[in-house]
Amino acid sequence: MTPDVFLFWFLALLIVGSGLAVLLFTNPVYSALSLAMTMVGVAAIFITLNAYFIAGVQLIVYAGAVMVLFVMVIMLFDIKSEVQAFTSGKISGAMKLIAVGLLSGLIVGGIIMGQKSFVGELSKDAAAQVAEANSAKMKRAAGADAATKELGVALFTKHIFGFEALGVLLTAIAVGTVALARSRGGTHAK
Amino acid sequence: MGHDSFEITINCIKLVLIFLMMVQAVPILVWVERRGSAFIQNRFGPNRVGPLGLLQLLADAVKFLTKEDFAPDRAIRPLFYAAPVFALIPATLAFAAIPMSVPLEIGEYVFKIQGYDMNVGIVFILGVSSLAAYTILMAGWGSASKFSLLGALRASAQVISYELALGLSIVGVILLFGTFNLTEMVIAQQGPLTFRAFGHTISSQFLPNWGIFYQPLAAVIFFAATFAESNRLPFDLAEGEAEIVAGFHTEYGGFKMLMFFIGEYGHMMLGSALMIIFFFGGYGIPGVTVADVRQWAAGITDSATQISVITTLVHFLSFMLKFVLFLWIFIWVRWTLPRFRYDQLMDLGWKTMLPWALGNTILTALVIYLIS
Amino acid sequence: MDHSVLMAILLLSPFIGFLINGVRYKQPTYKLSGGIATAAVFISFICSVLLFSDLVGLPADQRKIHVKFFEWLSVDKFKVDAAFYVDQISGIMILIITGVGSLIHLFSTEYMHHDKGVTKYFSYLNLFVFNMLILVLGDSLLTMFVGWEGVGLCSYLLIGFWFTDKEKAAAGMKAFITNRVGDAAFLLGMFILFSTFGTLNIQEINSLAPTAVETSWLGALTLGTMFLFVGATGKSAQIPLYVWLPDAMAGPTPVSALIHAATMVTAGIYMIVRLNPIFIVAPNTMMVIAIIGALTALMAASIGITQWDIKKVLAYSTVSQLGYMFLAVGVGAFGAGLFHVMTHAFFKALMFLGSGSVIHAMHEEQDIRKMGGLKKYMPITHWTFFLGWLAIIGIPPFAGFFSKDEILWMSFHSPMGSPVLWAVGALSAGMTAFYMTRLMCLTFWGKSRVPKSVHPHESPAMMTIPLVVLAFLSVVGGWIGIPEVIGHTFGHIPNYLGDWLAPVIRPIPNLAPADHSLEWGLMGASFGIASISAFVAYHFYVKSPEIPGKIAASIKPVYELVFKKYLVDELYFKTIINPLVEISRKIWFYIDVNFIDKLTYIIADLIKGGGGVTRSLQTGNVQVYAMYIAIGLVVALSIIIIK
Amino acid sequence: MAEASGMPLGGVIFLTVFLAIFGTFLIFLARAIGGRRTNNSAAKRDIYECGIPGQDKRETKVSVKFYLTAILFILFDIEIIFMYPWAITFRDFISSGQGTFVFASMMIFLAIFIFGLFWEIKSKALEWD
Amino acid sequence: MPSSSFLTDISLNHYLILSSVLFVIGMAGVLLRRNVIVILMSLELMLNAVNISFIAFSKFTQNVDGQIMVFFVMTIAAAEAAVGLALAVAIFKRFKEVNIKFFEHLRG
Repeated sequence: MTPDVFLFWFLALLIVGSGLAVLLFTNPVYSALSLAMTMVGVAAIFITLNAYFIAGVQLIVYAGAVMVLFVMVIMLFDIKSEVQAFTSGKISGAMKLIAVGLLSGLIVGGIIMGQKSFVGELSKDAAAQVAEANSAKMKRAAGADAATKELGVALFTKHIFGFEALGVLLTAIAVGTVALARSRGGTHAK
Repeated sequence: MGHDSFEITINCIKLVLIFLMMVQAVPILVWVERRGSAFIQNRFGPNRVGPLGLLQLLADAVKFLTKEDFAPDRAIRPLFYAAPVFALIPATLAFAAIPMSVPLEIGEYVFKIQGYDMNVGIVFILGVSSLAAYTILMAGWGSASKFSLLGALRASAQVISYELALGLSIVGVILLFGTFNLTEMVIAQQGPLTFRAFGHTISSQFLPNWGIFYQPLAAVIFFAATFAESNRLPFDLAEGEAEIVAGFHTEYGGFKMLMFFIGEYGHMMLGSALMIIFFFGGYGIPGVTVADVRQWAAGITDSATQISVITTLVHFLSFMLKFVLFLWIFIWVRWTLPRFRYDQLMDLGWKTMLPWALGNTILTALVIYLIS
Repeated sequence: MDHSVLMAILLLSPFIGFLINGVRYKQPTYKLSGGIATAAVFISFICSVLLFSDLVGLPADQRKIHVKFFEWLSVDKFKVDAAFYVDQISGIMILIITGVGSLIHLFSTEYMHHDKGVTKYFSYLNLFVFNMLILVLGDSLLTMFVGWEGVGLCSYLLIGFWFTDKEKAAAGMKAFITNRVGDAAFLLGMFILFSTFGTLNIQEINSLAPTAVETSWLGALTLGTMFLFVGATGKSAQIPLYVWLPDAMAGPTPVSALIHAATMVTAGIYMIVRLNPIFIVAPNTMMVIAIIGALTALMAASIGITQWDIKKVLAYSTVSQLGYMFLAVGVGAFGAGLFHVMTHAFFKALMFLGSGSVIHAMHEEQDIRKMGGLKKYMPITHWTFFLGWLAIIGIPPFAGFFSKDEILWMSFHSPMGSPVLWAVGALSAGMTAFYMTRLMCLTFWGKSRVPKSVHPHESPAMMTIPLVVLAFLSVVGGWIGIPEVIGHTFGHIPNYLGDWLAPVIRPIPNLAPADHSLEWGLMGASFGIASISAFVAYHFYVKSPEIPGKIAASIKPVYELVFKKYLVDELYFKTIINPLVEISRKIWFYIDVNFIDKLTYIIADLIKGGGGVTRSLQTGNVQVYAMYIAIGLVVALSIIIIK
Repeated sequence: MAEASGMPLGGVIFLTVFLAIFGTFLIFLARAIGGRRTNNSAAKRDIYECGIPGQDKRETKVSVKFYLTAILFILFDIEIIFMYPWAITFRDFISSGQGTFVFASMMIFLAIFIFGLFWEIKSKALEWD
Repeated sequence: MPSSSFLTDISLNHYLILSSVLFVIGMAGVLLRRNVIVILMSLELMLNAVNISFIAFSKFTQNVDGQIMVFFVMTIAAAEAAVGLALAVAIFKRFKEVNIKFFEHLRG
C-alpha cells in the first residue's frame, strides 16, 4: 500500500464519515462543524488530484468563510438541537429513503458497470491517462505553480465572460443580502 | 511522504521539531513580553526566579499543569474541551509551510528547512489560518457564557474583516513576484535593489532587493492586519477586559488557557515570518547571495555536506534574527498603543484598509502594465 | 490605436453612459444627464470614424476589421464568440447610428428638459445605442440576436416611457408583442440556417452559401431566409406586422427619430443585406420580399395621406419608405437598399426632429389642423424641414432622389423586378410627394390656424443645430451614390457607394446591361409624378383648401377605410385576438368550470375519504418537491442504465 | 498518483493528527495532575459573572451586524480570491501580448467590486455603534 | 469487482463513487432534515460532491476547464449560502422558526 492509496482511503473515510455526521447529528452546531470537517477533507482530496489552487480556495471560501457563516448564524440565533430533527411522515419518509437508496445504488452501480459509457471508457485506460498525466507534469515541473498559471490563463481567456458575470452577481448579492438582513419582517405583519 | 522510510522519518521528526520550537518559543515570548512591558513602563517585571527571572518560565509551566481542570456545569463539554486542542492546529500547520533556510543537502537527500513545501504556499497558509475562526467560535459557544459568546463573535468578525485587507494586500505581492511559492519569493529578493523600467536598469549598491521597497503600502497594511488576525493589541477587542472580561476564554484556565496562548503566539510568529518572507528577503542576507555564502563556506571546509550545513545554518541564523526582531515589534506595539473601540476597529478594516489595499493592487498592476 | 481597444470603446462607451445614468436615474439634472449621454455616443462616433478611416485605408478586398473578445458559448460544435467586425456594410451603419444618434441625443437634451425622468430617458437611449451597435457589429447571428432583442427592449421601454398614460403603455406593449412574433420567426430562421450550415457565424454562412439558385419553396435556404424575413417584418414594420410602428409614436419624438426612423427599424434591411449571399440564391424569398415591400410602401403611403397627426404622417411615411427598402433588397439591389437606409436616416431623422421642434413650440400639440403658417415663427425649423421635404419627395439633387431613383430603376431593370413593381413604387412615390407636401402646407405654409393660447417660437440652439446638420446631410448625402447614368453624363462622377459595397454584395445574376435612354425616361417619369402630385397637393392645401374635403366626401367609403388605416387593427382584433379570447373563455367555461372543477371536487372528496396519505403529496412542502426531483433522477438513471 | 502530491499532504495530515493527539494528551495530563479540588459548590461551577448569578448565553441579545459582516466577508473574499489567478498570470499575459485585455477585464471586475464596496459603505451596512 | 486491485489502484471510478456517496448523503439531508439551515448545509454537501467529480475528471482528462467550473461552482455556492441564510434568518427573526414545514405557510 503506497502512501497515496493510504491517503485516498483515509480521506474518503473521513469525508464520508463526517458527511454522515452532518446528516445524523441532531444538533445543528455539530452538523455544521462536521460539514466544516468534510470541506477540509474535500480540500485534501483536491490536493491528491493535483488541484492545489482549488484546494486552497476550498479552504478559504468554504471552510474559512461559508461554514464560519453557518456556525455564526447558528450560534447567533441560538438554534437549538431539535426534538424532531427528521421529517415525520411515515410514507413520505419511507419514499424519500427509498428514493435515496435507489439513487445511490443506481449511481454507484452505473459507475462500476458503465462499461460503454464515457465514464467507463475513461476509467478503462485510466492507467494510461495517469502515466500521461505524470509525464505532462514532469514537463511543467519547471515552475512550482505552472498548474495554477494554466488555470489563470484559461480563466482569463476562455472563461472571461463567466468571470465578469460572477463579479456582477456577487455585487448584486452583496446589495441584496444587506437589504434582506435589514428588513424588519414583511408587509404582512401577523 | 517521501522516497523511503528514512526520508519519511526525518520529515516527521522535522514537523514535530517545528511544533516543539513553536511551543518552546511561547514561554520565552511570555517572559520577553513581561520583562519588555516592565522595561517600557519603567517597572521590574518578573526577576525573582532564576537569573533575570528566566526560570519564571518553568515555574509558570508547573503552575499551569497543576491547576485544577475546570469546566462550568452548563458548558457543552465536547466543544469546551476540543476548542483548545484545535487552537494549536491552524497556526502550526501554517507555520510549518514557512521556509526558514536554504535546503540541507546530505548525500543524495535534500531536506528543506520547512515542514512541507506546498507549491501554492500563500493560498495554503491563508486557507489554513482562516480555520482559526472555528476555535474561537467553538470556545465561545462551548463555554455557555454570554461573555464568551460575545467575545467569540467579536473576535471572529474582527478576524474575518481583516482577512479581506490581508488577502488583498497580498495580491500586490503576488503581482510583484508572479508566484505563490514562498521559496521562490525569497529567491527573487536576493541581490541588490534593482528597478527595471522602460528598458533601463537602476541598481542600488547598498540596499537589498526586498519587497518592502516595491510594496511599502502593502507591507503596512499586511502588518496591521496580522495584528488583528492574531488578536493582539491594539486590536484585542475580543478580550477587552473592561467590556467582556476575557472574551472567548473567560471560562478557561490552567493548561487549556496555555494552549490558547500557544495558538495566539503561533499566529504572531506566522505573521512575523510572512512579513519577513514577503517584504524583508526571507532567510536571505542583505548584500550577500546564497552562492556567496556557499563559496565562503567552501573556503573553510571541503566536505560538501559540511558546506551545505554551514550555509543552511548561516541563513537560518539570518532568518531567526529578523524573526526575533519582528516578534519584538509585536510586543513593543502592544505596550505602546492603546486599544481601539470596536466601531473604530471595523471602520479601519472595512473603510480604510480595504480601499487602500485595493488602491495598492490597482497601482501595482498599472505600474507593472506600464513599464513592461 | 489598437483595433480591439477602439472596438471596445465604441461598444462600451454608450454602455457606461447607460450605467452612469442608470444608477442616478432619479436625478432631474437634464444638462448633466444629457451631456453624459451625448458624450458617450459622441465618443462612439469618433471611434466609428477612426475605424471607418482604417477600413478605407485597407485594400478593397480585405476591408474587414475583426475583433474577438472572448469565447461566449461552446457546446460541442456549436461555438459562438463575443466577436465583432466592421466591414463595408456595418461600417456605414455604425457611422449612421452613432452620428445621427449623437445629434438626436443633443436634441433630446433640450427637448426633454422639463421631464422628470430625463436621466432615465437618457440611460435607455444609451442602452439602445449599445444594443444597436451589438446588432450591427455582431459576427454571428446569435450576437446579432442579442442586439436584436436588446433594441426591442429599449424600444418598448421608450415607447412606454410615459407609462402613466395607459394608452402609451399599451402602445409599448403592442410594439413588444408584435416584435415577439417576428423574433420567434427570426429564431426559427436561425435554427434552420444552423442545421444547414452548422454555424451561426455570418461570415462563414456567407462563404458557405451555395452559388446555385434554390428554386424549391421548401428548400432549407428558402425556408430559413423566409423565416428571417418574417423576423425582419416585425422589426422593420412591414405587412403584416407593421401595426406597432404608428402606435410607437407615443414615445418622445427624438425616440421616434432615432429608433423608429433612423436606426432600429432598418435592422431588418440591414440583416438581409448582411446575409445577401444566401438571400440572392433564394429567389422565392426575394420575390416575397419585393412584393411585401411594394405593397407596404403603397398602403402606408395611402394611409399617410389621410392622417392629421404630424407624427402619424411621418410614421406611415417611415413604413412606406421601409417598404421601398424591402422592395430594393427584394429585387436584389442590396446596395440601393442600404443607400436608402442611409439617406432615409438623414432626412427622416431630420423631419422627426423638425416635428419635435414644432410640437415643442406648439406645447405638445400634434394635430396639423391646428397649425399652419409656422414659417414665420420658426424659420430655422421651417427651412431645414423644407430641405428634408425636398429630399424625401425626390427632387434632384437632394439625397432622397438618388436612392429612391436607384430603387425604382432596379425594380424595373433587375431580372427579379418587373414593370408592375416599378409602377407600384412610382405610384407610392407620388403619394409620398402628395402627403409630404400636404404636411408641409398644413404645418408651415398657408394661413395660421394656431389657437390664440399658443405662442409658437423658434426652438433653442441645442435643438436647431442637429436640424441644420441633418439638413446639410439630407442635401449632400445622396452624392456618394450617384447612379452611373447620371455620373456618365456629367463627367464621370464615380458611384462611390456602389464601388465601396461591391466586394461584399453578390451581384444580381443575369443582369442585363443598362439601357441609358430607358433609365432617363423612367427617372423623368418618377420625377414627373412626384412633382405633379406635390404641385397638386400645394394647390389643394394652400390655394384652395376646400377641395380635399370635397374629394373626401365624394369618395367617403374609401376615404373612411383609408383613414381608419384599412381597419387592420380591427381586423387583427376580430380575427386573431378576439377569437383567441373567446376560445379561451369557452375552454375555461366548458372544460375548466364544468369538467375539471367538477373532477377536482370528486378527487378532493376521494382524498378526504382516503385520509392524509395522499394529501401529504400536495402540500407546499419543499422537501416533497425535492423528493419528486430525486424520483425523477432515479427513473432517468435507470433508463440510462437499462439501455 | 504522483509522489509529489503525497508528500506535502502527508506531512500536513501527519502534523494535524499529531497535534490532535498531542493536544488531547495534554488535556488529559493536566486533568490527571491538576486533579479535583474538594470545593465543589454550585456557585463555583456556575459560569463567570461579577457577583450575581451567572447569565446563560441564551438570554443574550446579539447584534445582527456580526452575521451581516460575515456575509459581506464571504462575498468580498471570493472577489479577492478571483484576483489571485490574475495576479499570478498577469506578467505572463503581458509578455504574451494579451496584457491590455486582461488588465482591462480585471479593471472592470474591480470597478464592480469598488461599486459594491462603496454602496455598502454608503448604505451604512458597515456602521457599528 | 471489489478485489485487491480495487483497494490499491486508485482510479477515476474511486473518486466518482466517493463523489456519488457524498452526493447521496447530501440529498438525504435535504430530503429528511427539518431544519432549514441544515438543509442548506446539505445542499453545500451535494455541491461539494459534484466538485469532487469535476476535479477528478479534470485530472483524468488533463483539462483545466473542470477546475474553473469548480471555481465557479464555489462562487455560486457561497452566494447561494449567503442569500439562503439571509432569507432563513429574516424568517427566523420574524417568526422564530426554522422548521421547513413551517415555510409552507409562507406561500401566497
